[in-house]
Amino acid sequence: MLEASIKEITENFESETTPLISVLHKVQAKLGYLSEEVLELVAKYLDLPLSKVYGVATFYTLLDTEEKGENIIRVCESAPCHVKGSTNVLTEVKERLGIDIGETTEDNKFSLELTSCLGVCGVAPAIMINDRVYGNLTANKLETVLKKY
Amino acid sequence: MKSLEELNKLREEIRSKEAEAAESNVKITIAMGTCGIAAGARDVSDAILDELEARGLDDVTVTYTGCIGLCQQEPLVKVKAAEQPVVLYGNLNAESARKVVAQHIVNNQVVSEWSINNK
Amino acid sequence: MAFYRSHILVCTDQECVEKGAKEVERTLVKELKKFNLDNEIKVVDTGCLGPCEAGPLMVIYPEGVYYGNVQVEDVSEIVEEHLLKGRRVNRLLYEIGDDAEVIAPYQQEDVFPGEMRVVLRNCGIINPENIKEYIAQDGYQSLGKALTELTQEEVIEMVEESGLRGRGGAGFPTGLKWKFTNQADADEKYVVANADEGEPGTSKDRLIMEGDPHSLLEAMAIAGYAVGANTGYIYIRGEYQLAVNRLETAIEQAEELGLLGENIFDSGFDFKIKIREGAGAYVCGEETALLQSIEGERGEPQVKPPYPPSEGLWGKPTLINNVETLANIPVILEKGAKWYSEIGTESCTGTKVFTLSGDVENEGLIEVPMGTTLREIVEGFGGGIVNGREFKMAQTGGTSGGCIPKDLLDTPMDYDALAEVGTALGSGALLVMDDTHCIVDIAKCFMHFFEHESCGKCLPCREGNTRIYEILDRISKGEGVLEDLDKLQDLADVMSNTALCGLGQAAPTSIYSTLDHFKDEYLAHITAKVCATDTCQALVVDDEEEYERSETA
Amino acid sequence: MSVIVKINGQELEAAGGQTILQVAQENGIEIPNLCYDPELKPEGACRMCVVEVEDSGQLVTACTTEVSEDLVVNTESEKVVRMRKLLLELLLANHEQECLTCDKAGACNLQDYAYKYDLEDSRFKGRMRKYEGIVSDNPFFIRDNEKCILCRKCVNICDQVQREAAIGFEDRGFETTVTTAFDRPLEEVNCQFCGMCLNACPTGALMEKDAMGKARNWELDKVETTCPYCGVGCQLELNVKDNEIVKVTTNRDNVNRGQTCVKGKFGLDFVTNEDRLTKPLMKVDGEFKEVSWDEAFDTVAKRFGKIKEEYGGEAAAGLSSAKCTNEENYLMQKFMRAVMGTNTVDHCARLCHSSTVAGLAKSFGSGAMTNSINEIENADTIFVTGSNTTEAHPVIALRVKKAQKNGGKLVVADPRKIDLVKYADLWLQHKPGTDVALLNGLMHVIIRDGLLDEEYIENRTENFSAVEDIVEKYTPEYVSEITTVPAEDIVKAAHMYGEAERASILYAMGITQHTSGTDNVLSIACLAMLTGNVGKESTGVNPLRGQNNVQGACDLGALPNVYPGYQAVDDPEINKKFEEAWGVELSDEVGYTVTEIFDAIEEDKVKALYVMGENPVLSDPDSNHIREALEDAEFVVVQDIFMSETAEYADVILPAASFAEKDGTFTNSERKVQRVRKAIDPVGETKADWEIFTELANRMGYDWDYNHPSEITDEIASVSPIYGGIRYDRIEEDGLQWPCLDYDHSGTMYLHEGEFARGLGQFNPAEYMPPQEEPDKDYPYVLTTGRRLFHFHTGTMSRNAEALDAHYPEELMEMNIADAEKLGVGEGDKVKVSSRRGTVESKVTISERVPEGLVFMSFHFAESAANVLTNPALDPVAKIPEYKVCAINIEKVS
Repeated sequence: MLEASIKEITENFESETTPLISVLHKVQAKLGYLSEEVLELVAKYLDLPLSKVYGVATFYTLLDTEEKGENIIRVCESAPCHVKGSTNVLTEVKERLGIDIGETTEDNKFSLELTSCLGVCGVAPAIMINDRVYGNLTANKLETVLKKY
Repeated sequence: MKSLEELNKLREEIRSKEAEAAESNVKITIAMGTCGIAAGARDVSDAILDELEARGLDDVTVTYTGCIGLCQQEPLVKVKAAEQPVVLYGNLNAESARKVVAQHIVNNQVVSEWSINNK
Repeated sequence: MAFYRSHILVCTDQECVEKGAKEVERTLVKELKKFNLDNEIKVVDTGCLGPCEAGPLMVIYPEGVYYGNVQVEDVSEIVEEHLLKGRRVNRLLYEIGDDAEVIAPYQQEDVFPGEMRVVLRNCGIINPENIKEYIAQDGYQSLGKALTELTQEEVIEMVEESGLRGRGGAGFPTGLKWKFTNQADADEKYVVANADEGEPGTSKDRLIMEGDPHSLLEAMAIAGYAVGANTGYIYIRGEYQLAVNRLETAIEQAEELGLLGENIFDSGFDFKIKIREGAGAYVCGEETALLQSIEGERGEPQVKPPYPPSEGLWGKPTLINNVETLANIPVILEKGAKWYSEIGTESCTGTKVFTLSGDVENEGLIEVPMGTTLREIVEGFGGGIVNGREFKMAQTGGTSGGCIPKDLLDTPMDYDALAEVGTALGSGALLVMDDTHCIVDIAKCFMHFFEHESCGKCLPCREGNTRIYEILDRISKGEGVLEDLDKLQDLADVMSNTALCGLGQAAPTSIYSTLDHFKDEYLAHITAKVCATDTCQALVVDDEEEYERSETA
Repeated sequence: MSVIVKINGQELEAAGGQTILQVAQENGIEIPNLCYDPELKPEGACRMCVVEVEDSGQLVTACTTEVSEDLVVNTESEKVVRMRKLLLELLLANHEQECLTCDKAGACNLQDYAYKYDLEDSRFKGRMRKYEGIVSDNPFFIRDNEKCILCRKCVNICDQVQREAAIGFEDRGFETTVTTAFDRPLEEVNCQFCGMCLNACPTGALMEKDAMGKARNWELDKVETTCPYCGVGCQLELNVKDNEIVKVTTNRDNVNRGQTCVKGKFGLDFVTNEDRLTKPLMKVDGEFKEVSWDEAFDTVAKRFGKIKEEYGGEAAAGLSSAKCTNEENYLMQKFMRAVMGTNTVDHCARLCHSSTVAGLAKSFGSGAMTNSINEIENADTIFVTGSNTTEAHPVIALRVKKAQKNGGKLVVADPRKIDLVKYADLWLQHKPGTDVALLNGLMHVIIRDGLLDEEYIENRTENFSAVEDIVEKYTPEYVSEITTVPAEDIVKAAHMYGEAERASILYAMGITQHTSGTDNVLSIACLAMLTGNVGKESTGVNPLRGQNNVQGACDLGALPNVYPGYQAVDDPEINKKFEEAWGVELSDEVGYTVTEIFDAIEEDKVKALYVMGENPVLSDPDSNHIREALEDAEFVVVQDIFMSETAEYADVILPAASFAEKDGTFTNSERKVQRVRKAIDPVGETKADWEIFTELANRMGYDWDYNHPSEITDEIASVSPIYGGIRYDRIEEDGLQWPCLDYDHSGTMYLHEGEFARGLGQFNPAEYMPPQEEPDKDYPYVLTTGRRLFHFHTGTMSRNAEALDAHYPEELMEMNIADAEKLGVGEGDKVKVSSRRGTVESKVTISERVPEGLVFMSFHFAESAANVLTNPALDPVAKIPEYKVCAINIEKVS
């Protein structure tokens, strides 16, 4: 089943030259994270050395080689958000979820990570949950946002 | 597309349709850039659509646009009623958006509290 | 919020100045003040407006009315009649003829008269998911013109003459890049749009792609035609999902109408555009790293030369342009190189989009002519500092830029003027900070970013960022020693002098500028163990402690 | 185009396109660098090589900046020195200074540069990269990431040169780590253990496992010599301390350019293996007992003397050795010819490339590689057939991979999916033994589609019409029927080869070891001449020689029909020349070949056999027949470094010195004569083979007066024109490629330029003949044999090399999944394999490399001796046996 879905994804990219990163995006979206087994299959179907696939998967922050929670919260730590108080947002998130950066909540619902600028500095401080961005965060607003998940 | 003439023809068709619509319609434009959405533009959009439907306002066109640049005022909504100046509303939320529909569109009164350019 | 309802562009080109334009302008400013119009109407210096014989010359927007041979004594009439009462002063009117429309800059229909929107011309106006709205705004006209009326060389010539320089940060002349790529001999070439807008505090490219995706597509197709490429890639950061979706829709719609694809405008020219998403790596904004990433590799910068115009994607000549740079192209083709080159300053033509963030009243994006001063942006568009605090500094160009203190507020924002004061225009990020921020804390934030984003390939960047961060961290904890300042200088030197790519070379820019302008604050942390803004927690003393301290002293 | 640049005030002439670093190095200006390697794309990562451009004051990296006219740089300006110091400080901040206990101390670039720039410590110490101990997951080397300075050379070499990418990077920035994917053990990834990463590592992050703790670098003597394994002739540095080879390193300006394979790098400890023969042995009542050299010499001299007296010299036979030096081969054949009076001297070239010698001599006039190894990488099409290059000639495979990486096309024809297929643009999987048909098919298309070089054919060749006649019926469709290769692939391959500017053919045993071996070679020669691909640089016909000195053994006349230098024994003038040179009367009768010798023993025509460094029991086909013959022989002398399967049949065993214990020369596959140098004293009482022959000849009444191998080389030069200019003083630095006609001749990079050795090249096309033995009801499978990367020949050396044998201890017969399922055999199961000639047992590995119906075994393992099974049917011309095809049956052992 795993093999079949990876095969299908890679086959969709057959006309593309070197689509590794696009494939990894799709595979991760479908399977959650890029496990050893998954990357081995990607390497096989794209005919690439596993070390290269692994090197790429560990280079980019949006690609995960370890299992993450259902939702990934990424708190922007770039200067504009920092200036607008992202440190407090981070502390708030940590407290509410009871986890530190790089960790996952016990119920496997949230993982917490940092991110660089999300490009919504006008509504700083901002966080991204999965691929949704939330801005103008305050403690109250954070509560409302987290409730959605 | 085979020629510039063809493109020009298409452009004129679109423009005349737009002009036609502008004469009779009220047009609501909701800014839907990432910043707008991050600030709650989806909620605003849902509220507006809901309000329009509830009030049976079917000659109102709702359209979307990207970020206008006024990120801090997001969510932003532009209202253009026929023969009236364009009013830009900022810092809206679902509640205030419903108010804009009620006051501006139904009652033809600018809601100065939320208006950015027409205080 | 300070929106200007009108703009008055006064030509301050040599000929007009000789005829007294400066005096006219001064009078104008005075008159506006007199009628309390100075908050509503803005006076802007501009380059040559064309008809020099009619100088001194001015043009009032949004109407686009030209007044010629304006003398000091005419000014009050213009203000009273035109600006207060809305009546044109017919005796001074200068008929610009059929060209009038061509010369008028784009204007947002009613709300942002303070800006000059070229690349953001359609943002916030059209529905980005409907190609028809783009076409209604003259979209794809320039592509049509290029393909049916212009040779490749003519297109390149226009771009060269416009004076357009790369908006990604380096400011390299765009036309030259196009020329090099055009001249490279190869069976295949590529156009790549650099949409990996990773510079913290920048969202101009996002704005364009989300709000006006077709302007990018049109520009890429024009570029493809000019350099001889049939495939374009948009390399976009993975975080920009909305932009990806909008671009995908836009590509689909353009293909449907035959504005992309095969034999566009029956010219025999084929062009297709593909999207490649990044996956979270700031360094991929560096062009060779970006190409590596498209090729499915780790995003590590490569040694140059060879430069992409001769050897780029898969070894083929490749034109890489920033999204904002490209968004200028259709306008340049539409309105002409001359029109474009007269905006901004002589060496930095056109407009620039700034992402204004931080402690200003109005955060957001604005587009103004190059050379607009920092003060104008911060105080004018930004509406000044929030909560009535003091301006402390502004970082220009994003995290890799330097920090400008208060006494340099009047620096014009363009490539050259900013380089002179030790920072960069960069991507147009503009982060304003008030006096509640600690310089050490901010510098730490910058360096933390680079520590995380260094690709790790070259030694000075891989090791240097970490070491600088560690030293700053020590200083912020009161563990700094004077020698640390020498170390910071050494580390900054080794990185800026020897790092492989722009990321590593520019990473210590903020260290240089903060050491330059705020050395006292560093010293206070190191010698007196004081953080004046109470930001560095380890140095904050509560009252009891302070009491004890004074007792022992 | 050359330019003038100024470096440190010195005006230097440089070729355009050279980098500052290259120009500096050529002129003896040292510029520190940590990530530069001439075999790699400049990485520009370490930044150590920055130099200051004088007019701009800018720093540029010397490794990436090309020189231009009037460039003025300073490599040690104040600014440069300051930056280098800072860079080093950054490195040292992340590097425990454990130099006192580090094995790399004294050979560590980081240490050298710290010394040069007077740095004791770093001011930037802070967080350090920490790892969980040293990675020691294989028998060959260790990785200590805490000593890694991330210069990236190891990863780049694995990717760009070896092209396996067994290792790569994990994470980025400060956290970047060199590792395998998911930190898997190297044994479980595709690591070839070539050791090139170690050769490149500037610090102690990668080190030879076996050498750890054995020596400080300054205690080591580096002795440059030639590798004793395959025919590539890699130049190695034996690092010696206390008469032991501690490790092997390399230097650059030679055939292997610093590159190695696992055997040369990690497989030389057999030299000091405790099982070495150290004393002469004599069989007394069926048991070997140690005797003195004096007694051994006496016995051998007497017995050989007696046999010559009783039966005549023809009753003696000598098996010379492709493992021994040129000088020793010369003396062996001289001993048989001059002392014993027989031309019966042959060696294992008979079993590998005799068909090449026959076929190419007939076509071109010379039977060696036409081109040099390093020319391969500049070919624009390479046709590899019957050569599992990556395993049998690993360093040549690197050239093939590089050519392909540089944009050259690679066509592989092989029944097995060998590793090179991974890099190939086209793979022709033909049925074993159908090579002539395939080659004729290619020629058919080349003629049909007008891809031939008419001018070349007209001016430089003869007998072209024969080709037209023969290949006419070999249409792609017809050939497809015979070979099972799709017709369109045959057309494609013909076009790739035919349209190339510089097309090089590489082949080995897959072509030669057939009953049609000579025809195969002749057909290859036809193909090359048809397209004008002989006599130019980077093209040619290149038979890859299997053993380190098989070329030399042939050159020096260890063949029954020719004297040294391929001079026929039955040519009276030649005969007279040698009689004069050696001062004896010589036989003009061609002697027996290897395969004929054993038959002759059984027929009682040969009574005594002298075997030097050969192991026919394992290497010759139909082993049982060989064993019987050896038992029948009246007197057998075996001279070897280990007790071999053949030595067990000896009456006297003479313990020989290994390659590391003596001086001499080897001639590699590209005809290059290179030095072998004594690195350690002979183990035990062993003697160099040349010394043994000298002593024996003297004891048999001949006055041989050789005190050093160089004197033998001088004699060789005087009798063998192709070696006429080879002298030790000329090959100190680098070898010479024959023909090297006199002392002033600079050797020959590629053959047949302008004119073939025989004048006109001769087309000798052949008709396809099926292999002698084809599968049938009783023996339904086809067995083909060959080598494995980790072993060599009959394993005498490699199986006595500890790490090699630990890594690859037993035979794993390759079998297709379909056959395995049919037989109910799983991975690692044992099977009984039988042919009409015998039965052996072997473990099985299920592999995609072989198609259904074909199995593959190596012949390295006495426990699973493949040659018990192989067919001794001979090629009628070259007398080479058909190792590559025999019919077998397989049963699962329960």
